[in-house]
Amino acid sequence: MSTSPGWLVAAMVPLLCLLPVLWFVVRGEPRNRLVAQNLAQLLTGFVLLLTAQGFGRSTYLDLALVLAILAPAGTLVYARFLGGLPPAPLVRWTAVVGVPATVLPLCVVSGAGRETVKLLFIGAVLLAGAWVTSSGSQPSSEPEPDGTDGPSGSEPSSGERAAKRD
Amino acid sequence: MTLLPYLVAGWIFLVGLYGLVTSRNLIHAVGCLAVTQSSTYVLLLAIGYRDGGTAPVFADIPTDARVVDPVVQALTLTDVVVGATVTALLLALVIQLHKRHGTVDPDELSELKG
Amino acid sequence: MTRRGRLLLFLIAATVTTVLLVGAFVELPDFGTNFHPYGDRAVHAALEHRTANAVASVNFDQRALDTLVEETILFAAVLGAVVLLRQVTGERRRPPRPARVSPAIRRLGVLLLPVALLVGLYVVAHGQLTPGGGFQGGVVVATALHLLYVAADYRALERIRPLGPYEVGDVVGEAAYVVTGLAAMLGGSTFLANVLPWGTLGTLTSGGTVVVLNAAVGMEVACGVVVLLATFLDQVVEIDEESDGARPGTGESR
Amino acid sequence: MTDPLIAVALVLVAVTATAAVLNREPLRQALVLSFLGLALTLLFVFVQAPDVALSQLAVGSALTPLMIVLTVRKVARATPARHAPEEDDAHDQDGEADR
Amino acid sequence: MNIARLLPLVVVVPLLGAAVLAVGGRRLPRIASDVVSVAFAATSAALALVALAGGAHGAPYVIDWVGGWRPGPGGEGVGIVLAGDPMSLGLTAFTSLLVVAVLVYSWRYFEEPPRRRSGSFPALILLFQAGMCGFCLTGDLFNSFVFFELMGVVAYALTGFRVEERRPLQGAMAFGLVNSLGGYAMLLGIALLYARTGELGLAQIGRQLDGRSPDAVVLAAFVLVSAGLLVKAAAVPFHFWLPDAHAVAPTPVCMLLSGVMVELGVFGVTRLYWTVFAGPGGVPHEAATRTLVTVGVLTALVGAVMSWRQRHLKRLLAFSTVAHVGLFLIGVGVLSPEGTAGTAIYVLAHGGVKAALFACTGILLDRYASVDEKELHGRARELPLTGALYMLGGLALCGMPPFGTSLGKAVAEESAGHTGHWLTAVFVVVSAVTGGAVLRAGLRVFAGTGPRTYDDDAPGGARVPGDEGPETGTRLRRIPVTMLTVPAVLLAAALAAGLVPQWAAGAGSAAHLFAAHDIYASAVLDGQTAPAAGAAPAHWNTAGVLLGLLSTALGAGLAVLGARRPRGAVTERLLAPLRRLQSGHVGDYVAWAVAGLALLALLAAPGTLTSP
Repeated sequence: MSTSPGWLVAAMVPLLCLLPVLWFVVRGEPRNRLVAQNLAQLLTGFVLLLTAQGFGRSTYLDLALVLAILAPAGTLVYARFLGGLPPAPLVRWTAVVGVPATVLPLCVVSGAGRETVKLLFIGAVLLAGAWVTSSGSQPSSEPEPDGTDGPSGSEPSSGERAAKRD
Repeated sequence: MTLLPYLVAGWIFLVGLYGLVTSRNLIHAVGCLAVTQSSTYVLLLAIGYRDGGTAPVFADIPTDARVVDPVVQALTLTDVVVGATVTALLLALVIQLHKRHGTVDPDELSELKG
Repeated sequence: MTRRGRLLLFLIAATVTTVLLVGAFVELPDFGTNFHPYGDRAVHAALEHRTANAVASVNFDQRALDTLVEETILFAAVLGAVVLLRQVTGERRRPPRPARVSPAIRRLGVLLLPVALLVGLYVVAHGQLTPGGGFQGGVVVATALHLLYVAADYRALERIRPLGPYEVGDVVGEAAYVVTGLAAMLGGSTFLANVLPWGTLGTLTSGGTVVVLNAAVGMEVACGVVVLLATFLDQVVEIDEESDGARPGTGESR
Repeated sequence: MTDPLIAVALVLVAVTATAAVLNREPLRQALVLSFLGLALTLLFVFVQAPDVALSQLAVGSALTPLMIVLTVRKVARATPARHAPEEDDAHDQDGEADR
Repeated sequence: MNIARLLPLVVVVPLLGAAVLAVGGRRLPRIASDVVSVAFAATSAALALVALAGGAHGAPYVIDWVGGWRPGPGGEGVGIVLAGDPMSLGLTAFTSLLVVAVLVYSWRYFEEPPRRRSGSFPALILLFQAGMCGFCLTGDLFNSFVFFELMGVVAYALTGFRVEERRPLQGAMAFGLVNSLGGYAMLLGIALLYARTGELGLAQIGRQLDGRSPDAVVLAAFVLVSAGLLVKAAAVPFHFWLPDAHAVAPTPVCMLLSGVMVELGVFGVTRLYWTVFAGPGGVPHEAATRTLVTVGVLTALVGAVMSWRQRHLKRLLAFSTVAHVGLFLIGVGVLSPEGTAGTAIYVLAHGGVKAALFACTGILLDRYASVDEKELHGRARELPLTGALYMLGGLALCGMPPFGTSLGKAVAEESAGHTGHWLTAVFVVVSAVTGGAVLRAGLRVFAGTGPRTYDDDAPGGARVPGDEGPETGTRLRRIPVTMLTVPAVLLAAALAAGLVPQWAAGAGSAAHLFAAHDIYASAVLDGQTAPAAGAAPAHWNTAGVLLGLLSTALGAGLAVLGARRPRGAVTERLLAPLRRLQSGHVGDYVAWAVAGLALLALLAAPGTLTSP
């Protein structure tokens, strides 16, 4: 368990990226807030992966694992109640570039073994979650009573609209 | 760095209180309460930190490793649970409050006076 | 008080409080201090009881009473929330309508649900070894079930979530914790004593009662959080007030 | 290298907490709280408290904001006309219609 | 079996009961869940009494290290200790007995419980009992925080139990927000103490502090932890939540909140001071006395004045609780064993009397769907028995000998008089005014004294008639025997507290042990038997009896005057600002709580920071 500063320095990159993302969560346009939140979860995942290696503690990977699983669930639930999730190329590209860029070097360092399997798995879940949530689903306009529509119920047309866009 | 974590904890506590005092919406107030509570997490964990220490989890490190204080972590865990439950209960109250009063603005909820 | 008066009072009081806190912080041991007498003893005690995760040892062994009360708080809060959010006279239920979900999301949900459940159980089971434990794992399991809500709709969720068993599970988890503690007493030891064999450090069965208590907490938290979220979701999705107010007499006059 | 990480995380936490308090619209606040949960998670990892980080991740960034969102939904739905604090939501829908 | 082993059971038995009810309540008929709940509560009470009796012989401390984590020779351990001394055991037993009384009283309550959940109300009460008993018994600071939160969470839910009504929710909300804040302040203080001493046990922290001189950390910790506990105790200016919550909570819950939970806050502050801060490295006695007595006097006066102003009976009783908490704070704040002994008796008797008064008010509410003094004017003439109990309670609250309230007041005020003679006057005036307020309302309601209507548009009474639903589902036509027996028994207990010499003697020696910093530490950590205390038992004396009679006469006089005369416009105007502070606005309450934090800091700082 020796700390390797290199990985910690690398972790600084996504960590510092969180600051502008925070700005978007706080001040961004309403529909971008959820995207920013989604991005923040992805970046947090990177930091967790990198620091687990940096601190030399493979057990910390559990955190990244749990985050990878909870993140899409959280985002989608919010999307349902907050009124939809616009397509987010930024999230998608961050995931497509960032996940391999983070996971693969980590795999190389940790060599073949359980840890690598875990890393690859976390990477896959992160990527899949980000891919789906960034593809711009519109569960908001589904005709569910818990959507954003008033108590009078929603017009079915909005649901059809959503279906068409899929 | 010797003071920063403590000061941050103090800042969060006070800023949460500020939010509670000036809140115009009880849901927002409950959120501010959650913020206030996070000051206790930060303070507790800052107190338990040890320079160069690692987590007191001996699954993958030797048993004589330099570790941080596990006690504050256990306390904080308890605290996190307490916070979540209090939040849940207060939000349940807010929902019913809104049903009966039609508002969640404390300025308009002033039946219990004098 | 007027809004300004309130703010003024707060600002004056907060200034004094700031002085109080900063004064104390300056005299505290520095951040990163080596002075942790209790912590050192706790680590020692954890290793003595062959519990690799010292935090779990503090939570479920050395200070097991704290955790018992903590779980009781959760239990009470769930009970309280269910009571507070009960369906009262004048409210009706309406069936949730089906939702349309994009196929990608549906696939993701279907894929993630079993994975998430497994991860949750893994976090509970390894509580005495790695970071995590009954509470964290329980929340993950509970959240995992709600993936079904995301992937399908509320009716699908309700089908796998008949609330009765979860309510019972919540109670059983709480009772199991208490009974484990009492069993130690019946065995001639003190309440919540770690009387089971401690095993070998680093194995899944090490830690004695830590494993049992961990599982009890995991069960209680998972069930409790499911019930808690269900009461909130019920309010949002199903329960409807007939009119804006409540029953006549207490009714809304605004 | 741990200290700079902790320092950055502390600043992040302090700023997020302030933002969470100053965001007076509950829906928006719920998202900021969720972000605060993530920031606290990172801070806890950096001060070597993975157990706490894990529960903060589950509770702070998922459970608590979710309950707040549900409450806001319930409250907003029950008062259609009078209190419509969800102007942001309206924006959301508008935004969607635009697309 | 060793008696100490029983100690955790006092807390655990109600927990089990709650679990049984939470599951069984879905199937069991109403009567069965009532019987089950009473059985569990009574078992816990019996266990507490056994421990108390066992502790009385020889070793007064009953110590149990939970999980068997007994500390090493230097007192260095990792476990949590449950430490029952006569004071905490006595309070535990009292709490449990009051819970039994409340459960019996509420047999007829909530005819329409939540569907399939007839067990949830008694289950919550049992959880409340577990929280309170644990809070009394624990010897660990963080553990006491957890029990504090348990009490809180259950109490918020119980306060808002009647969700069909408008006001309970609001009271519960203010209660929840302010109390949670208090809890977090307490936790910050605990963290500071942990940073300073590296310990969490009360005895260990106290011992560690002994070895050093006080500094800003100790001061801040004292202020923060005390603030948390004083929020629970509803001391001014942390008190605003109490009337809002107590006026609206279901009556059986009020009996517990006013009768014992609030007093536990005072107990907590006192226990904390003596075990942790009373040593040379803590807060000096003068500073502590200055803090507690100042806050106590403020609390007593505000509570008395406000209670006189109320016409909503439950709110009146709630403010009277505030006033009495002030007196208790003065009693323990003078930091003498005698003051503590007097306060102990006072707390017990007051708990009985206040619960009995709430019980009588509950009968009115369930019969007339109102507890408004003006609305009920003369209507309760048909309830002579309830009226008699109510008036007796009012007289006891004034401090009429030979009630325990009178004995406790006499002993406490004598001790307080050594610190300042004017404190004695505070005791007399405050108990006369709050008792007088209760009596005045009683005269109007049960005897129809005074004009039927009078000009009054106090906001406290600005209410739509009949908007207060009875808590029994339908209005009661006949008063159930249990609802009358319970207040009668409670009043009898309050009487016994003044008459049974053994109780007074017990309180004397209990207080002697309670107010002893070193004895506690060595009993808990070194297992040393405490030296037989040569404490003077609390006893009646002429001055005390005379002062008791004086305050009773004053109270009765005020009551008759107040009942006959409409109130004067001048006093109204004088009191208006005070009333306006009780605004029902949570933002105000939080601001005042922070102000209270500042006040405590300013009061405790001189002496703590400058002492050598």
